[in-house]
Amino acid sequence: METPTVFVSIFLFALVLLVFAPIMTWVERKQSALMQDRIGANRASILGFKALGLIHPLADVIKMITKEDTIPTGAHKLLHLVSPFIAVAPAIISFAVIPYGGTYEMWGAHVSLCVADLDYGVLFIFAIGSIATYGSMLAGWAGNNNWGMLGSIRVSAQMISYEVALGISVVGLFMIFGTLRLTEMGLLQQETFRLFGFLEHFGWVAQGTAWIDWITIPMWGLVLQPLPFFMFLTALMAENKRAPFDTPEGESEIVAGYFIEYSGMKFGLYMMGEWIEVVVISALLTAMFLGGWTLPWLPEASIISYMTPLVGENMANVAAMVLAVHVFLIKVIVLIWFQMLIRWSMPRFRYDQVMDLGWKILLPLSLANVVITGLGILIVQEVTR
Amino acid sequence: MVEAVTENAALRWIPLLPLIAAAISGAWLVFGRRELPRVAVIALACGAPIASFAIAVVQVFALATELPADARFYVDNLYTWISAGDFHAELSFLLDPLSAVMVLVVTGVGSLIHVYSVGYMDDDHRDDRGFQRFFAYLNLFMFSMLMLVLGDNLLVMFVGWEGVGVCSYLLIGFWYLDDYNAKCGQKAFVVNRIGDFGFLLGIFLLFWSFAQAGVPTVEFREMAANVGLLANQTVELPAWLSFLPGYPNWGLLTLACLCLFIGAAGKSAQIPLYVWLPDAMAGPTPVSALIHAATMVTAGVYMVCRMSFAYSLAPGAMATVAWIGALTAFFAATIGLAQTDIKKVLAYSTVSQLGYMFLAAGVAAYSSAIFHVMTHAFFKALLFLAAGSVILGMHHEQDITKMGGLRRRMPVTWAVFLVGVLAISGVPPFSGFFSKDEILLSVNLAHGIPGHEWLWLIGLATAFLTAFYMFRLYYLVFTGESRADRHTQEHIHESGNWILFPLVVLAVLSVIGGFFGLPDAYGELFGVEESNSLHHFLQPVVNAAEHHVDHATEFGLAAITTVVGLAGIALATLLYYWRRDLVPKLVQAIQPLYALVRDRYRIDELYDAAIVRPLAGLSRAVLARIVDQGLIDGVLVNGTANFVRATADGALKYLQTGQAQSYLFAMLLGGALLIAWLVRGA
Amino acid sequence: MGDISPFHFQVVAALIFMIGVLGVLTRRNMIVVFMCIELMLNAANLSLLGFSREIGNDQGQILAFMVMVVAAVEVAVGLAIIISLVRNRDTMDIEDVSQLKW
Amino acid sequence: MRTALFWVFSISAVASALGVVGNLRSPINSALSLVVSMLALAGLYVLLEAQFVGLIQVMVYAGAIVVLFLFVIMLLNLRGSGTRGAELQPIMKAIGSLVVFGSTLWLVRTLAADRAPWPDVDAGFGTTRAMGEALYTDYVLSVQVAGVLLLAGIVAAVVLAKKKVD
Repeated sequence: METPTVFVSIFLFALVLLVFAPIMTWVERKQSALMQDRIGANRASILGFKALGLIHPLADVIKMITKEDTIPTGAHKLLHLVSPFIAVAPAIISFAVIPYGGTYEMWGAHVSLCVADLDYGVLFIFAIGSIATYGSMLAGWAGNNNWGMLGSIRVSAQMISYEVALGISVVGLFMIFGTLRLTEMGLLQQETFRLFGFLEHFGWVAQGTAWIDWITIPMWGLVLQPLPFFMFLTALMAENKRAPFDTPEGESEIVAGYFIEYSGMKFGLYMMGEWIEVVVISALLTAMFLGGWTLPWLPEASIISYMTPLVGENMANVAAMVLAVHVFLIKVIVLIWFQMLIRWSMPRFRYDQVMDLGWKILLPLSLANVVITGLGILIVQEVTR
Repeated sequence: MVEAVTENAALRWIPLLPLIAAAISGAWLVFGRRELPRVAVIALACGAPIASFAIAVVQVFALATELPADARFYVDNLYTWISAGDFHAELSFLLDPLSAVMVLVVTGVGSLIHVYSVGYMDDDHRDDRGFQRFFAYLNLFMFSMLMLVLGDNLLVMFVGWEGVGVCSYLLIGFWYLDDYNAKCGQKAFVVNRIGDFGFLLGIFLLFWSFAQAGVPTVEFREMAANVGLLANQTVELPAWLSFLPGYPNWGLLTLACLCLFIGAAGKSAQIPLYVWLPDAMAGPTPVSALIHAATMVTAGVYMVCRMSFAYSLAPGAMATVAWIGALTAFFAATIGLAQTDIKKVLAYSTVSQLGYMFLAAGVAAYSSAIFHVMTHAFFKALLFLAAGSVILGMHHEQDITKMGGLRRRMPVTWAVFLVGVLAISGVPPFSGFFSKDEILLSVNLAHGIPGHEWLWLIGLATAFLTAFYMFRLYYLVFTGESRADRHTQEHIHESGNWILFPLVVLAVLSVIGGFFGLPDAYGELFGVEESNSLHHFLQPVVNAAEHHVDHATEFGLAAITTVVGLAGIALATLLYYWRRDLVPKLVQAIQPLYALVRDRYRIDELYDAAIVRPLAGLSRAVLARIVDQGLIDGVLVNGTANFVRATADGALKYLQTGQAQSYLFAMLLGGALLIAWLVRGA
Repeated sequence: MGDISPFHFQVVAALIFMIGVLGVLTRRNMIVVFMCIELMLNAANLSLLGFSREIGNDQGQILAFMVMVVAAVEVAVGLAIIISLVRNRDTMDIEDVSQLKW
Repeated sequence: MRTALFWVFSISAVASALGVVGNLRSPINSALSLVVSMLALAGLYVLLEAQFVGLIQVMVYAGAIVVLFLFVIMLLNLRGSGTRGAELQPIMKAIGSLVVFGSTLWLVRTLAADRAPWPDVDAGFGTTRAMGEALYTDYVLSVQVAGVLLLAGIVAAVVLAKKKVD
């Protein structure tokens, strides 16, 4: 990929991400208000225009920036300063490997809608995500506060625990796709398989029966690995430390946990980190399980080849690109909404319940899934040989 | 020249089934809480040999009918057991006519004896779980015996050879709570070990010399094909053996065959290693029948026949085998005259009959030897089992002077015992007649053996003695008035069906068994060509001597044998049926000789005084005191420990400071020095 | 400074290894000693990977991977031992734990 | 580009390694130096075409092992361990290790002779696919042994840390 097109994709990516993050505060408020049967986020106004509360994010930012930045005595000043940045940075960096579109040729340039199309894409996200732990851990310790300290211990235990289940739960998917590269996964998920093809294979119906060719299913991760989708989602949400996995914050138990000593924009960074993380989770799940930027039953290549005679090759590619980004966004939004739904539906787990879920339920299930998937792959290979 | 062989994967199941059965019941004994249900034990223990027998019958039938007479070889190669350089020993099984006969005898007679044992051991409560233990051992024996018989090379055969030795030891001492039984088992084991040592030496010598000749192998067919390479090789004897005939150079094969024969003499109870077999009667009677009469003790004969390609090139060894066999036959028969324990009589008769077999093998009449192995297995198993039935009926009384008059109380046992006695005495047309007659005929014609006329005469005399003492046994047990005490008399009873069924089958076999090897001369009387089917079946695989005699000589010799046997019967009838009052007077007249014979010529005492005591004394005085306690315990074991303790306590312990970092420091310095030494040249 | 060669990596590995040695020998805090051991392991890994790259053979990478597995186990067990020590003896000083001597 | 990255990573790796050893105030600082060192080393690994190992380095060392260190330090609530004097071992050991230091550098110098620069490696070198294929074919026994070792480690850690002994 040539250097100019990298900037194109970085620009698009920044657009997506930076537009989403502030809006999340509004979405969160609106969603909770909806679920709690009240009217929310309707106070901030500019000259009387409330715009459905969309002005609130702006008000938030102004408030945070202008607030006093406190540093407690006895704090480790350097760590207290850098921790929020360590918390936010991994979330943003991990977006680099998530593709939100395919590769398009226009006016002689290849535009790939993925900033860094790495060979070990998912692994990269795991690695970067594991660094995010420090942001929270050090925050609690650096503040020289016992509540913060307890929060730090909880953070580290919880995040290490769920990293295990996080990695293993999707091994089955890797086994099926045979790649860790997210763009390849997207392309593979465009394909379809015939749901009743086995009838023909075993000779239970005649070869070339028409209705068997009609009933097809896209090879989405969600279809191939339904249970891991939910396990992966659970583990990611636990990594993100939002309700119902917010024991490290636990307002009612340890006041505010690891960021107890933060105020102003540093506190804001933690909030922003969480919201960006929500977007990252949704994007990652979309890319791995929901077919990424592609439409089911409608491969991108056929769209381009259909439109080329109508508008020319360059414009066809542009159209496909725009379509891809929108498809991706819609899927991400649905998943964000789903996460909000969970966040406002469930009460906070007790600490031991969090650990039990990670070690005693998710981990054994993931391991079982690896074995079962392996058996399934062997059976399919054996049958289709 | 190695013949074409046919692969046959069914063979492995013949030995494996008994092994599986033994493993299951053995594992259950070790890990289970209580005995398996009787039904399960019986099904497992009897089912395995019967199934093996069925497989064997099918495979032997296929062998005989589907393959040409000169290429009857089924081989089942499991895996390569040992691979070292050019040398390969496969774990493989061979079914050829020779092993086919043996397999059928072992599995067939073995199955019958398993069935019999169900009845015999049923009320045995001498120790906890004895029933299952007994059958586990018995199945293990079957497995080992089948390994021995089916083994395709000397090493596999040796595994079976040692395995049957172990099982024999375990079963002789089966009622180990009685000290006497345990000692008998040990005696059998030790005497067998002496023979096995010779056998091992023979294997090593053969392997070494074949390797020298460029064919490193222990496999029978390869050895047979290449034995010509060794025919003229000699070994030089050391000076202290100068008294031996043929000094200073012996044929290599003669030496090897003699070593192998030491093993055969141990396993098959020949002079001078026969002493264990009579004591082996301490085991349960089915064991005596199966192991110490029908199968295991014939392993030596089988081995000599199997190695016949080597023996045929070693005339000295052949003569030794023949003479040892003949002497053993006669010697054991004389001991049998004066024994009063029913099983001891049968045991000496077994030793005597085994002598016959070696006599036959020694004159290169291998098929006759195997024929006698087969018929002997039938009638001797029958006799032992019938004796077991008697013993059960008499409440474990084995002394024949306390029996008598059992004919009416145990009619079936009586009938089958009489069949057995007639068969062993060589009365036509019972099976023993044909096999014994064939052996004596071969001996008479074996002009290559020095003194073969004497051998024939000894054989004839043995036949006379055999007929005499067997009928003595028969009359004392079954006729006349009962000499048992009142209580025992009231409880004498015929045995149950589990016992009687095998007896009847074996009786039938003892009657008709001879017709498998009906000599051609007899067959022609009835217009049957090549009626000696066993001989023709075996001929391609054993290097048997072919002899052609006119029918007059053959019938004449048979007549002499028959007359001699009948004379023995007549004498026994006179002394033990009509005029029993003569016996004490006769004994009185030859009292010293009688006592010597009754005490088995005091051979055991001689061995005890000449070998066992000096050896034990030496071990106790020198090996135990000086070598073991002084040298090994004192200097090596305790000395090392004391030295280490002294140095450690005196100096080395101060190096252990408990500071992990000082250890690490030492380690690093050592590593640095090591690196410095490694790169010193650079 | 010129272009770098695989040899440069070995020098870095040696330096880090020796820093680890220095720490293991001079520090008293058990956890810090433990960290220095990790440094040494990583230096060894770097060396392995350097040689692996130099001769174009991936065996060194496999070995480095296995070292990491072992290191993970070692840390888990070692830290458990340290926790147990601190709970029972209330000390982190490696010199206080010297009962295993004559 | 590679040269520059090498100097950045190696200098930060060595410097932060010195930080691990030289920071006498608090074990937390040592642990943080260790993280930096590990990340820099991961960078060096990637420069050596060992992308997979580099990522695993980040995940295992930076993401798990050092977190575990921090977790234990926080759990035991250690805030420094006293004066400078109490931390340092006797000078003898320092001198000894400097001797080893010198000898190692000498070894490095010795090995430096006849070094080929950068050989070409095929595109698959060090990728996840290459590593996976090697691990699950030629080295599958090692993988299984590693699995058993991990299990044993888990059990040991749980048992050791679970309760007071004595």
